[in-house]
Amino acid sequence: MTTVADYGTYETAWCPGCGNHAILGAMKEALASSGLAPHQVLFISGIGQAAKAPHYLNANLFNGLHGRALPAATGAKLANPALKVIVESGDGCTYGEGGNHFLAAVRRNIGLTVIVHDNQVYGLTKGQASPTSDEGFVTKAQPEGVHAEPFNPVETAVALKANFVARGFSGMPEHLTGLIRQALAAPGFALIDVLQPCVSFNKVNTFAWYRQRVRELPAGHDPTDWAGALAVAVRWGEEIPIGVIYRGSRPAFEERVPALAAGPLIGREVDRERLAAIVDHLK
Amino acid sequence: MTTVADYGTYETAWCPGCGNHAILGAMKEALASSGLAPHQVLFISGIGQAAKAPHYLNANLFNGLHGRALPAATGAKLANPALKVIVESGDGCTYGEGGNHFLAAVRRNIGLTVIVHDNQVYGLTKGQASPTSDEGFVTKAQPEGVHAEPFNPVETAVALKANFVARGFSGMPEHLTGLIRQALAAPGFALIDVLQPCVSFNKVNTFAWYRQRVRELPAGHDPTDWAGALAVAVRWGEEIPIGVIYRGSRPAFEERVPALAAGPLIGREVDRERLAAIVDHLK
Amino acid sequence: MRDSRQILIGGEAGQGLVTVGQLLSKCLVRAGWRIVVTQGYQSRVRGGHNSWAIRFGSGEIAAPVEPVDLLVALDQESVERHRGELAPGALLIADESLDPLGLPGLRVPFAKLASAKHANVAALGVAGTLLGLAEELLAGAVEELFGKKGTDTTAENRRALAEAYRWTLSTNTSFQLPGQPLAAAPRIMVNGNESLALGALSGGLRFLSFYPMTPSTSIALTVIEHATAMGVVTEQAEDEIAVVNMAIGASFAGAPAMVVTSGGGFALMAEGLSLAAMTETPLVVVLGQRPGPATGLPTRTGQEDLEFALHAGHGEFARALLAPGSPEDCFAIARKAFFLAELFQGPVLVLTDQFLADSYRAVEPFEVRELPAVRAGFAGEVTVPYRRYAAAEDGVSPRLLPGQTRHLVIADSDEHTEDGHLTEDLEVRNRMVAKRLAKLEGLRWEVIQPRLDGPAGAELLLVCWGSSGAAVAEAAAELRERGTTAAALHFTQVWPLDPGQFLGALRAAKRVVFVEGNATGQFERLIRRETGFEAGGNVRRFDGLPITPGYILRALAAAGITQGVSR
Amino acid sequence: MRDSRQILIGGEAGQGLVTVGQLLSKCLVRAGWRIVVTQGYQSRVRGGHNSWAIRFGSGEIAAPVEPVDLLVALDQESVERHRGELAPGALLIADESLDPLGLPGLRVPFAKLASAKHANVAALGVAGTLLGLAEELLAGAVEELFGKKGTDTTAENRRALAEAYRWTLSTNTSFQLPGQPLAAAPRIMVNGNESLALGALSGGLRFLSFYPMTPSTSIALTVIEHATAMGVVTEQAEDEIAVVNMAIGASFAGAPAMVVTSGGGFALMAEGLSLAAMTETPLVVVLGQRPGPATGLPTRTGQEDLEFALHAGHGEFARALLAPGSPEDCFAIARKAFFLAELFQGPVLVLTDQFLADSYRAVEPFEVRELPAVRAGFAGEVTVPYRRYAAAEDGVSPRLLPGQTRHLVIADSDEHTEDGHLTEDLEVRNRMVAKRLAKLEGLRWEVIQPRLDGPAGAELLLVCWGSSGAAVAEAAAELRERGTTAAALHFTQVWPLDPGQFLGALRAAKRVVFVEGNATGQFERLIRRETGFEAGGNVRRFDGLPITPGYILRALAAAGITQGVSR
Ligand SMILES: Cc1ncc(C[n+]2csc(CCOP(=O)(O)OP(=O)(O)O)c2C)c(N)n1
Ligand SMILES: Cc1ncc(C[n+]2csc(CCOP(=O)(O)OP(=O)(O)O)c2C)c(N)n1
Ligand code: SF4
Ligand code: SF4
Ligand SMILES: [Mg+2]
Ligand SMILES: [Mg+2]
Repeated sequence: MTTVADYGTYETAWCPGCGNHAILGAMKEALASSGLAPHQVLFISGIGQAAKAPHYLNANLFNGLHGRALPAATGAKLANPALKVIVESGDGCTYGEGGNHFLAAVRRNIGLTVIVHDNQVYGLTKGQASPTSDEGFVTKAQPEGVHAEPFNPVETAVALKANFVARGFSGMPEHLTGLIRQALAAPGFALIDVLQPCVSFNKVNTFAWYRQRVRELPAGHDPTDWAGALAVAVRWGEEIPIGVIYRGSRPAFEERVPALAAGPLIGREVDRERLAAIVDHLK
Repeated sequence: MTTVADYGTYETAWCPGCGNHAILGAMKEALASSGLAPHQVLFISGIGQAAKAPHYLNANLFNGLHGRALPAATGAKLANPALKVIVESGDGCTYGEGGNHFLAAVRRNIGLTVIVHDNQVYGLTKGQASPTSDEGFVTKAQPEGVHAEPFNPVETAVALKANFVARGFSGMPEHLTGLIRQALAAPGFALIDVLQPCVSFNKVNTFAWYRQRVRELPAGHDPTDWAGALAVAVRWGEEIPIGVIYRGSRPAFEERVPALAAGPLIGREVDRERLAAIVDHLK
Repeated sequence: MRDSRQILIGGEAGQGLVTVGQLLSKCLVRAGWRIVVTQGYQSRVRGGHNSWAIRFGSGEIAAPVEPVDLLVALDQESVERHRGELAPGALLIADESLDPLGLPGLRVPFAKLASAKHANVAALGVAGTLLGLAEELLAGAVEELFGKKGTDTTAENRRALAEAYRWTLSTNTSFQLPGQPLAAAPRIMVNGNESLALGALSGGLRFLSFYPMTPSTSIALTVIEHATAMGVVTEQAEDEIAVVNMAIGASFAGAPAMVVTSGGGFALMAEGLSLAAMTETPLVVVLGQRPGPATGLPTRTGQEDLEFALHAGHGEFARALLAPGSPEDCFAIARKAFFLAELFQGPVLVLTDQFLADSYRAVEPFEVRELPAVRAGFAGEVTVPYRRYAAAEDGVSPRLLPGQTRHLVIADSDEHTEDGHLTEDLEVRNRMVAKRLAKLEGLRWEVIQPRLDGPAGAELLLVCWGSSGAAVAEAAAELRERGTTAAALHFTQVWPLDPGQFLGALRAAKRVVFVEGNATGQFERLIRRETGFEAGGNVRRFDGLPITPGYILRALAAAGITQGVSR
Repeated sequence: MRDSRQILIGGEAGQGLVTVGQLLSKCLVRAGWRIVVTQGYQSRVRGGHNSWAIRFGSGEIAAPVEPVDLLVALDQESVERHRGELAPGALLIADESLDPLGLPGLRVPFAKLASAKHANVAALGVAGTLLGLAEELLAGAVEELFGKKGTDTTAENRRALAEAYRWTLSTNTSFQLPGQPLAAAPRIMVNGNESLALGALSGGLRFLSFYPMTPSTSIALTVIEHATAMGVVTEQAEDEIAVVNMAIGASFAGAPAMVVTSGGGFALMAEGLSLAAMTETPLVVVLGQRPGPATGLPTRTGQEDLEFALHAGHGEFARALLAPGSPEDCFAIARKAFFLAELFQGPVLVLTDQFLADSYRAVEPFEVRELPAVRAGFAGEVTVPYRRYAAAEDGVSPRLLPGQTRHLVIADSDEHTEDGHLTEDLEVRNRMVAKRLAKLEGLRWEVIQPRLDGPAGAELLLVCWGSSGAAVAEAAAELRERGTTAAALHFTQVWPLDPGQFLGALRAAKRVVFVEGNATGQFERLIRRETGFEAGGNVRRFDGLPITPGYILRALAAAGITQGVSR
């Protein structure tokens, strides 16, 4: 049996009080309680404060480029669908530099568990606006405040029909652990956008700010109703819904690839007879 | 007075029967009837069949890279907001390679008129799936058909609150001319996704296919109602709404940039006294 | 000049010229001829001017040439454009409605021979008859292609062919063939891109990601055609950045991976290249060159991206650059690329170009039954705790695959410790830099020897790389026939270089001229950088057309390096 | 060694060490000292280990050095890490709760001098007192910084300073200063990035796009701070591809444009670079180097991207590569970059690095009142019909701006005709390639002469480029003091090169050693490629720290090139 201890405990490079700590804890809890052993799990991360998270637990890890975790994870999942592939990175990484990959990965409904530490700011580079920064958010790089409409990842993921779309809050780690467990169990693309206060560079969207606004979805919310889910997903501001917002049933991308019907690509022999026939056909 | 003749007539490199021809015609009509002289207009295009369009009329043109028309146009508009900047390119260019820029440009609500020739396929590279290809669309590159959820640009543009979002059809050029005129007059980001049959590589979404499905929005449709517009925008399939789906009233990005309050950046003198004061301040 | 003839079929895009070209080429191959196809097309789907030239003969031909002996003009423009390229005695095949501009040949009443839809097949029939191809041979090829379209079409095609045969024979026209076809074992007809795809499949390719881009798309399409049968996952990604990162992810997880692109797409992959190197992940990148900068001439050929490929990606790391000269090379080099990538755990680049990509040849069938394929990852014992980047003299640490054992595999794009976690320890940094660069030493042991064609110590040594190899060798041979001792030195690997393999040959020659498909002499200056060797002249082409023996000879003569030669 | 002292403040990120460092540096500058700041930090916001070293003196110091004379340790780790760097007679300033490990100095009762929140200011006070800085000077600087925060803080800071002063004086400790400060006109305190931003503003910058990336973000932040006042549009884009394409669009429309990035972001701009060249659009790109590959050591320094910068982008085109050696150079070179970009209508790259970016200096105030700025576009008469790419001997056609006249301006990333429309005419292609490459000739007329420091024909010539210039010059000076005739040759432009400017100097020296911040000797091989010149040795550093005179001297000694020197 896997326990949280199997995932280890490491010193982090994060600021004391940062929302990342609780997400790391919730992740380890969720992994252990899902019965996944470290070697069955592959984390793929980008670059940023959030993206350091998988360095602080025991698992396979490919820590790639800023913004490019999703394509790397897509490739890894397609090479070996037997792996539980988890993408963990920040809002800037996933929705900013990586915005195009986010759209494409959701549309593919590829079997990834995607945990975004959404602090509405670029933390590691010391506080510039991110795509999820609220309009008017002031930073040294945006001294007049952000002019753009914020990107709502949950809305986009529902609109493009990811199989599992949820929002969590670092200030509610048990709730978050539950979400991660469910996401790990869901086939296809699973997104959890996690509200994660950055105590150093986001003095607006603080723990208190989120705590005032987050609302657990009512028991009656039917995540399988797409239109209803979309109506919930567009909400942001004075009330921010958290929980499992949408659950779809599109087949996962990897299940639709004929070459994977025979299992992972790893260690297969080249079928030389078939290849010879292909060559022969060119005569 | 500007007439259609001012915009010239040129031989094109498009296939006979292609939906692009009518879009070119509608564009020239709309420009002329909007009273814009060729030198007041700057086209920015990418690479693809659609992206060739501005070569076939008289206007300023920056024909840039595949997928990168929007950022180039954003830069040009910010340098000189007095120019009427029109982006014209294909679905692959705008929503595929350029997907991240599309999200960002809409969110900025930058004052561009964006005309996308949407043939649901990569035409110039001879028929691969594009982000708007329907699920199951078969090509040589997707022999089992497209597995991804199609990207609905109209929905995304409404969701992210572009100021003007419309869909047109190359088979209804007068309707399209009207849309382009309105888009040219709208402040902020204006998108027209134009259904454009590719007679060479899309044998599914043909003129007949679109003609059967397109539905002009009812007179009662209120484009200023965002939620209602979003509900219309998500529709695709047996019925495809065309017309002006959404009209917002966010300020255009360029209006919010303090440095532009004094007009275009062109030809300004460096304010040396101010600069000297800045240097002095470092003592 | 080697004994050969060239047929050129010219017409608009969309006129079915590729079909005619492909069928005629196939039939020539089946009849026992060697061929060299040169395709010229524009960045449009209909209209414009396209050409499909087939050089054929029974000798060792492998270079594209200019002179045309039989011009099949599907439109008037083709007559006008290509009349200047006709060799003495050349014939024109054209519809009787076209103006032959005084050229000898056949004015064909196509409307009488076949319906407009089948005029192409009739043209094929006329050309085939002149070329002495059996009617059955042509009919067989046509049927293979159109067979599936239903028997009506088949019957009509059959009729068109027969009419064309009859009519052509009735004209009593004869075309002089370049000797006798070969009788040997049947050859396959493949172009550079198909060969590359087949080589990759035989080498163990399991994952291919791409974004369409001329001239490399057809590599992907070839793999896709066989993907299910061969157990390969392919994915058209949202952009080239996704392409390269997907492939790296797949390779990390254990699937030998390749990406195919051209200059602009490759530029977008530069960051990913650096990632592959830093994480020590095997990756094969095919860069099909075309003239730049930017969109440039998207359907033409060039060799302008050597220096870019050599330096693409920030930071310093080892890589190998291979540059096949023929479809046979494409096959072997694609295989080699997979082995090198796996052996040295990093990026290997294959530089091809539009000419080679699209150039069909008659090739001895690849004997794939005995060929080994790469195995991703390390299968032996590892020391515990496992460290992905354990110190290793040659820079190569045992690479386990995630999930295949209980050991954890940790890779990092930051500078990292041996166990793969990010570090800012500057001592570790120094060791890791040395480890990664040590691979260059290993790569040097594997360098493909450049091929010297002609005598050592020649008066004139022509140096070249990649797709121009055959043209340069043929130019040198021609010069030898004319009394100059000339030789050709052809590189199919351009990085790393092992000067011991070639510096002697360069120094032994009286004069060394570099022949390249670019304007700045990129290979020439790479050689100077690496060896200090100064070239004695150069021949450069950058107009988008392939380098031909004739081009080289004319340029050498114009530069006063050889006697003037008209060809 | 030039007479100077070095103070190093060490502590965790988030401990306010940058504030102390900045204030102390400012006060030293105001007191008349020259300074060289070396910042060392990690890729984290809190914790870890950071350092801020200030070398100061009244001579012409400009290089970073290792030995520390005064260590201000804000935590125990700082004592441990830096004790090895202490010069003979060095002092330690640390809280009494820390273990001084036997080092002489002051064990300060910070808790008694100030509340925890103001301990930094107290540390500043202690150090300032030892350095002989007037209490009023320190107080003034502290007030400027914290003033806005309300009078409570100001008062408390004032009190902390006073206490620190009193206490320090009471210890009767003295610190030996490096001579007398300068009395001359007040200098400004700027680092490389700020100078670059100011130079760009003075040169006519109107549009800056960027995506945050260490070490270049602060260039953007400096411009942004003054954007409204100076009439500059700035935009943080969605990614670096957008960054470069936005800037090109803005420049095309008439706003002189610059982008700032580092290796990974630059890699993403490679395609855009090629676009700027093809469309002949002026563009200034600042590449702040840090060690790679991939994410590498994101907060450290290096010179690893020279070859990449030189070849980034597909296809062949002209560009210029500038590499400032000091904040003064940064200012002048940013200006020059704008002029070159406009004059030659294409990309100009400025290579800086983390060390220079963050290194504060005392600099004579830039005299901006008389400086001209670029004017985008051509203001004279054009021939009608206007052709954006009209033939021109020097490759430079009159560039009109769209919408500013009734002429239409048409630019194309495809190969194009003179009027800017796409073409597949291969004759036109040849002319356009020649036109674009002709600019390289013009650029050669504008090359910045490398600076020779020391005698011509020295026994030992140290060659370097970019930010290491001062360290190399100081090493050479030191060698001369020790009796070796040594000289330094420093390039602030690395492409194009004009061998006439330096080949004589290289040949005249008895031995030429290349000093570079990379592992493969990129500049050394560029010089060999361009001139055939063979270096007689090299000093390379790639651990992420700046090249110092001491590092060079030790490396030369270790290589047996000079006598061993301990420093
Ligand atoms: C191509 C590239 N551009 C920029 C950077 C610099 N960079 C590193 S992290 C980061 C932002 C991180 O923001 P986010 O993803 O929100 O993570 P956070 O630090 O807030 O957790 C940036 C811009 C980079 N490493 N690579
Ligand atoms: C970076 C890059 N990748 C790929 C290409 C090749 N390319 C040219 S056009 C095109 C697709 C065009 O599709 P779309 O935008 O839908 O335009 P259409 O031809 O259908 O009008 C592609 C992939 C390119 N020019 N540049
Ligand atoms: S900077 Fe913000 S996100 Fe980063 S560790 Fe600190 S609090 Fe967390
Ligand atoms: S390929 Fe399609 S989109 Fe392109 S011109 Fe032809 S019909 Fe139009
Ligand atoms: Mg963030
Ligand atoms: Mg399209």
